[in-house]
Amino acid sequence: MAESHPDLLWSSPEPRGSYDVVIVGGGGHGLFTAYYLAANHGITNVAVLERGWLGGGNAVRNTTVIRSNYLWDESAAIYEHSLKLWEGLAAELDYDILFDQRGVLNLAHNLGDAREGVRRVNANRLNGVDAEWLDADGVRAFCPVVNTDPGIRYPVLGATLQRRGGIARHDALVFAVARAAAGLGVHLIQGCEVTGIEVTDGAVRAVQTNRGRIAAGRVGLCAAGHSSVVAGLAGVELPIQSHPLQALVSELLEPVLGCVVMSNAVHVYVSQAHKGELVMGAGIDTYNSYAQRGSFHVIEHQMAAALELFPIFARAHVLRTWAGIVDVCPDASPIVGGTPVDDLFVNCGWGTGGFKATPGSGWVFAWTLAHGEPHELNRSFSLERFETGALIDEHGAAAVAH
Amino acid sequence: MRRLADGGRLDRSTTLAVTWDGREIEAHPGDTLASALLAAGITEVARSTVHGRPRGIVSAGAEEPCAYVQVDAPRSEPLVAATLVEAVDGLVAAPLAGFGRLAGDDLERHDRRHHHCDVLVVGGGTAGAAEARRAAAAGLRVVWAERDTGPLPDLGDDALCLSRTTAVGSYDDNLVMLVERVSSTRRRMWQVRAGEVVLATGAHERPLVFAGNDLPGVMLAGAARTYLERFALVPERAVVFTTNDAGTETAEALRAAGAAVTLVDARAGHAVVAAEGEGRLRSVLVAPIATPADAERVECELLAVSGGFEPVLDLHRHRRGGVRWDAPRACFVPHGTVRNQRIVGTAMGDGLPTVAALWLVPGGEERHAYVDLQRDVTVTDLRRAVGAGLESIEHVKRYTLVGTGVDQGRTAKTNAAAIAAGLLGREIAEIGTSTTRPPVEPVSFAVLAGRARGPRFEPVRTTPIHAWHVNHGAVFEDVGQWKRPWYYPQPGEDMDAAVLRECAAARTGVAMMDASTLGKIDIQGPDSAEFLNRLYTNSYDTLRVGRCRYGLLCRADGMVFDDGVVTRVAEDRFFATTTTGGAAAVLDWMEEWLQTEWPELRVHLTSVTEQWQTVAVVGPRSRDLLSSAFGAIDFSNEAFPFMTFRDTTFHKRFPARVSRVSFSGELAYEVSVPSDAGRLLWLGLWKAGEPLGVTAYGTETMHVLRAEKGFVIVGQDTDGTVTPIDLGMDWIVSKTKPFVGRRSLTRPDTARPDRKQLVGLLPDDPSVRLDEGAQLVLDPEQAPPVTMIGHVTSSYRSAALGRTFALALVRSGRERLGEPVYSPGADGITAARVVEPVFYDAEGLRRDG
Amino acid sequence: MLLIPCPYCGERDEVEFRYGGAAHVSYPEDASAADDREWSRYVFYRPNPSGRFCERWVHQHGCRRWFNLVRDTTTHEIAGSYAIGQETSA
Amino acid sequence: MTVEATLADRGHPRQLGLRVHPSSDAAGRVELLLGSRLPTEPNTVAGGVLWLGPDEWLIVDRELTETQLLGALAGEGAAVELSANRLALHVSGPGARDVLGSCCPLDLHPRVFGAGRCAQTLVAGVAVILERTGDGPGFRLLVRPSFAAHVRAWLIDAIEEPG
Repeated sequence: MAESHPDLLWSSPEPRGSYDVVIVGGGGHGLFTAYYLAANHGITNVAVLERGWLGGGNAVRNTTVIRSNYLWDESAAIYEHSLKLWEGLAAELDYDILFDQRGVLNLAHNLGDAREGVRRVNANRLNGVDAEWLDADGVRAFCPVVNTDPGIRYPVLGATLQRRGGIARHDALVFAVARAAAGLGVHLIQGCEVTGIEVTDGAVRAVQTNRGRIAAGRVGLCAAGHSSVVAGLAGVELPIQSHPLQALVSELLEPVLGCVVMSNAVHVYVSQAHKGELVMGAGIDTYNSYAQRGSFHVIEHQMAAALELFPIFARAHVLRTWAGIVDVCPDASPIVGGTPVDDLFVNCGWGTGGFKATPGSGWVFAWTLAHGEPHELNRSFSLERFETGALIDEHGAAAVAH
Repeated sequence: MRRLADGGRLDRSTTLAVTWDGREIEAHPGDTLASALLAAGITEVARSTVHGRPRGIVSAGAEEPCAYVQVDAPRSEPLVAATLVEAVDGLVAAPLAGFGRLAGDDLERHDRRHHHCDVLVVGGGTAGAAEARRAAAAGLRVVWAERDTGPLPDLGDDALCLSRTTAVGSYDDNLVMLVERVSSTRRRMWQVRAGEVVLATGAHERPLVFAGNDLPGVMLAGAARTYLERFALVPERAVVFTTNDAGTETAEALRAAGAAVTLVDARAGHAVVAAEGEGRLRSVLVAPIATPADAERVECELLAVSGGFEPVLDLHRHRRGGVRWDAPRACFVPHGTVRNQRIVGTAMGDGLPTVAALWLVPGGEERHAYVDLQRDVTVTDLRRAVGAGLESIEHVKRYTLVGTGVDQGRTAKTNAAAIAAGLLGREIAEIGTSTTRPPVEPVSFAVLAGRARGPRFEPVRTTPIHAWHVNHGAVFEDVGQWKRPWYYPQPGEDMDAAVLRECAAARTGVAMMDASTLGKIDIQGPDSAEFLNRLYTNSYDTLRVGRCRYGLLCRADGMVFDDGVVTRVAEDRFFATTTTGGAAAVLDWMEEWLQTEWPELRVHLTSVTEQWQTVAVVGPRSRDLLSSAFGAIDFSNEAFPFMTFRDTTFHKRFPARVSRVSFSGELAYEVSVPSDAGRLLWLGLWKAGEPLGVTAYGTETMHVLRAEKGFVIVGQDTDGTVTPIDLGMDWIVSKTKPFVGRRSLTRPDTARPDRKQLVGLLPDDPSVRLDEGAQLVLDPEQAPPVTMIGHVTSSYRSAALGRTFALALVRSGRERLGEPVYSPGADGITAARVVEPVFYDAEGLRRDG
Repeated sequence: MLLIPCPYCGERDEVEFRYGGAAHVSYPEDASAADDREWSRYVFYRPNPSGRFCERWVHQHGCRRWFNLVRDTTTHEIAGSYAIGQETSA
Repeated sequence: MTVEATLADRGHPRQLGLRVHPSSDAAGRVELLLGSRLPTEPNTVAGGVLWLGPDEWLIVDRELTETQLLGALAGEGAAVELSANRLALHVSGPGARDVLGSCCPLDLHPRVFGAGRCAQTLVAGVAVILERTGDGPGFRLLVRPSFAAHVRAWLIDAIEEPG
């Protein structure tokens, strides 16, 4: 499959002693932030510091569900902004990222789910986000392999459908945005662990790394599951908890599932990737962890639930299971903005649903780093909201907000 | 290859009917599908996924990179290694091109078994056998698992010895998953919690990379030997290409069995530069490694290759066990330990031969030199990846897909790392190897789901009165795990008609509902009132014995989380009800506060949800019904006022409690008896009500009745973002005592006057029912994004009002009373007017009947 | 799946327990006196270390007792458990 | 061939919940009333009294009432009538351990869970009180009534497992 990738991706420069902006974390959020700093704001003296390898965390461990049908206005705006970016990304980055708008179904299994689904569809439409409500017959017509037998334990009463939602190829996205950023002069520095953050007179001055001190005009933290640890280096506390989130993949199969199907009530979200494998996510493990692994019973329950909805999958095999570390916020919404330390900004808390947001997240975070204050789209996603109480609580909308 | 007249571990007295690609081939018990195919002279068994090249059988085991087939009978399975499929009568299989086919649900029985032991030994070889015997002899509880088919010796009552069993995953604290092939169609998954895990998983061989190395007929040397010794299969002419003594031994064994063998030993400076043939191997080019152009052609049908051996360390890797590069044996061996796990024998690297370090034979065409046969990754692909600037093996893996196939790149990874290291000018030890993940071998979804299918998937909770509901035509609603009667349509009625009838009965006559699913908590101890004071928004020290009080619970963030009625049974004893869905969460929440924050409080909590069954009796004639059922009680308003209770007996022997509470605004009672009498109670009340025309009602009617009175349903009119103040329930929020969540109500955002507030809505057209979930706007003509001011939480047709109505959360709602709002929907705009959320009997006159 | 040492019942499978997050986070003595910042710390902020972590669990489907556990969040290795109200012992 | 075990429904045994500090005077008064000591070793049974927690017991099939217990406690601790709160299922026979092993993660080996042992655990994902019965390989499960059908379905299914 190497043929589908270009001949040159990026080079690996030695770090300079100083950058205008240093981004900590070379995942999707960090890479897009760097790319848009260069592409939209002309700030190219930028380094992305990655402890391991680019995109080695959640960027390539997620199930690539892309949608924007969030309930609250603030969420719908930022995720819809992201989805619009996705729609132009292959052309903008000149890379086949296999973005495929095959539609995302969110199933409703009880009257509460259905009420919530209708509420979300109505809100989405008024926010300019495409959304439809399907009854059980509509679900069957759109996705015939979903078991719509009314006699199953959690029968399908209906679903929300976002036709513009879909999937993409995650590692291609990492390659694409990293290449684009590097092409604009951004330094991608791998194997570079931030071990300290220098704060003087209430402002950030530099980061200490295993490859030496790097001075920075502004620092943006995009460390996902490690956000608490990295922010802690600057004495900044975050209302974040890190948990394992497991996923699994089957062997390559002839086409069987043509859209993305999600069910919060029974913790299933699944799609069939372009190559042909079923990609499925499980529920979050309850305990805090940085181990990138979860417990077997979560997978076991996941399989039983999946077969309730998709009996056709019974004979498929699980080839691999794995886990990412998700940074979960109390209101299941991200934190994108300033910190009590001047010139230190944070982009975290995307929890279980960050992949879809990466272009939008990078776009607003780049704006924020360039201007030193939040863009209109991320103004509400501030740390201050935990003090004022102005939370953006997407729990009610989706217990597992993938 | 041909089958020798005798030899091998086969039962030749029996011939099995095996169908391959529509053609009958011969097999014997002891054969695998792979050996049967080789015996039948079939070398091409699959097409490669990307390049569409013919592929054959490379191994005799789980490391197989090529021979993935579709099995259609006796149990349909996509993409399984032919080397792992036991030949059975009626086996039907076919070649694949990398994509499996799903053939419907799998209703075969796949069982699950939990097991505990002191020692789990994985691997039935010499080292594993020694470990298992030693542990059993020491009186320990042993589990011994071997993936091969031969039975394991009996080690006594406390030993579980499982053949045909693969350990597929190792998890924290030594929980190991074993999959036992109980029969050709059934699997049993053992979940073994072991004090110690001993890995005796051996090693597997690795091929070499050269042009044309994917041709059918190119096989691992050890596999060639297995096919000879176990399956009595021998080639006419073979070339053995090796870097080590094991390959030399294979050459000798093949020769002894009558094959013409050419040995190409890399240690002597020679190599196979290329394999040739159309569709299958016909010849190889042999040359000195230093001068690959000086090649000599050797005809052969089999090329047996040994590049070295790799300890099988998947289970160790699942637990983040480390590895290090061992240069003499050219493989990764264990490094460091995993708690309570040991590795023994060849899995440690013990006894593995030293090898000449060779991966890629120079001189051949790199685009035909396959590193990963499963994913069709060639040396050219690796070169492109490195050329693109990639330095991490993980990036190379994602760029090329090397090691991501069904086989998890078992035979490909070390070669890939070594070749990439060469291209990068670095050491293989620096490059490392990507980790393996569970499961070790693919496990089907059905096997993982086990018996948790269909009726056993998740509990269906019902009350003892359930059969009555079913017999009376109830339509059920899922509330958590409970099935609750939603409404009881009579012949010819739709839901609207049934609900209007049930509502009318409750408002004008008498109606009954099964309320048994409400959560119930017994609260005892001298500090009970203080405890409830700290949790509920209102006070309980002021509640007199014998009386009931409605209460709200908030989380620490000030948002409403549950509600119910609290009854003071005695000075130091209370009884609290919760919502059906919130029952477990509320008890857990109370225990958490009690045990972790206020251990000094002398309070004990007990769930009595299922001790008591409860029937709600509602309507102006409910007093008549209950007077007839419980003659000993004076039901007059004076003797039995609202929000009080009476204890009595039912059927003379069951304790019963009658509470005068109302969730409908009507005169109403709730009667509770021990659950073993619940059905009798329902039948008894029904009988008492029949002369009064009693009607059964479900949750929908209950919802309509409460909404007419403006009573909220937590979870429907709230969504975790709503405070008691937002609901207009200031009257229940104490200003004088602290309670959990109170501080949150004075945060800047929660104290804002323009929050969303609960209001009533009356659609302009009284026949139009707003959708629950409809969004509300002030300007229906605005272009998106439209400013939304709230949404409809509950919406019904009302028999009592003779029209539709709704409850909604609306920004600054209480300031908008009388104002119009609009709901733009798919079918047009619905106009409505904001009103007080109490639609019926605002004066509360009906409560006393 | 973790094997969790309940201080009362001994080692049991994780499925019998419910997680309670960081240990030693007390409800403010006088919540009404806390300013918005202090109150937000209590409601929303919890330690989230990489490494040794004192956390709470409840033996939900067993003896229903809450207790504290010392566990490493990078290895999942459990050092020990101790009663609510006690200082870290492990 | 199926597993050698039988499942029997035993209705609602008499059950009383008891909460009291084990070293308190009240505990002594309860023991006097019971005529036997409260088991203090976790997960054990003595005289029909099951240890459920460090200050919690379930008194099964004893001729006692909630009122009597409350009287003995005299305000220290708690007593709750729970006879209808759970019903009893018995699994017995040589294969009883295998049957439970299909859906219960607990170690039920006789050396670990022999006569006199009880535990609160999960069976088929449902909370139950499990008790080893008598000397033979048998178990009593106390299950909340609404979950009994589910647990029963799993146990019957396990009994029907072919060898």
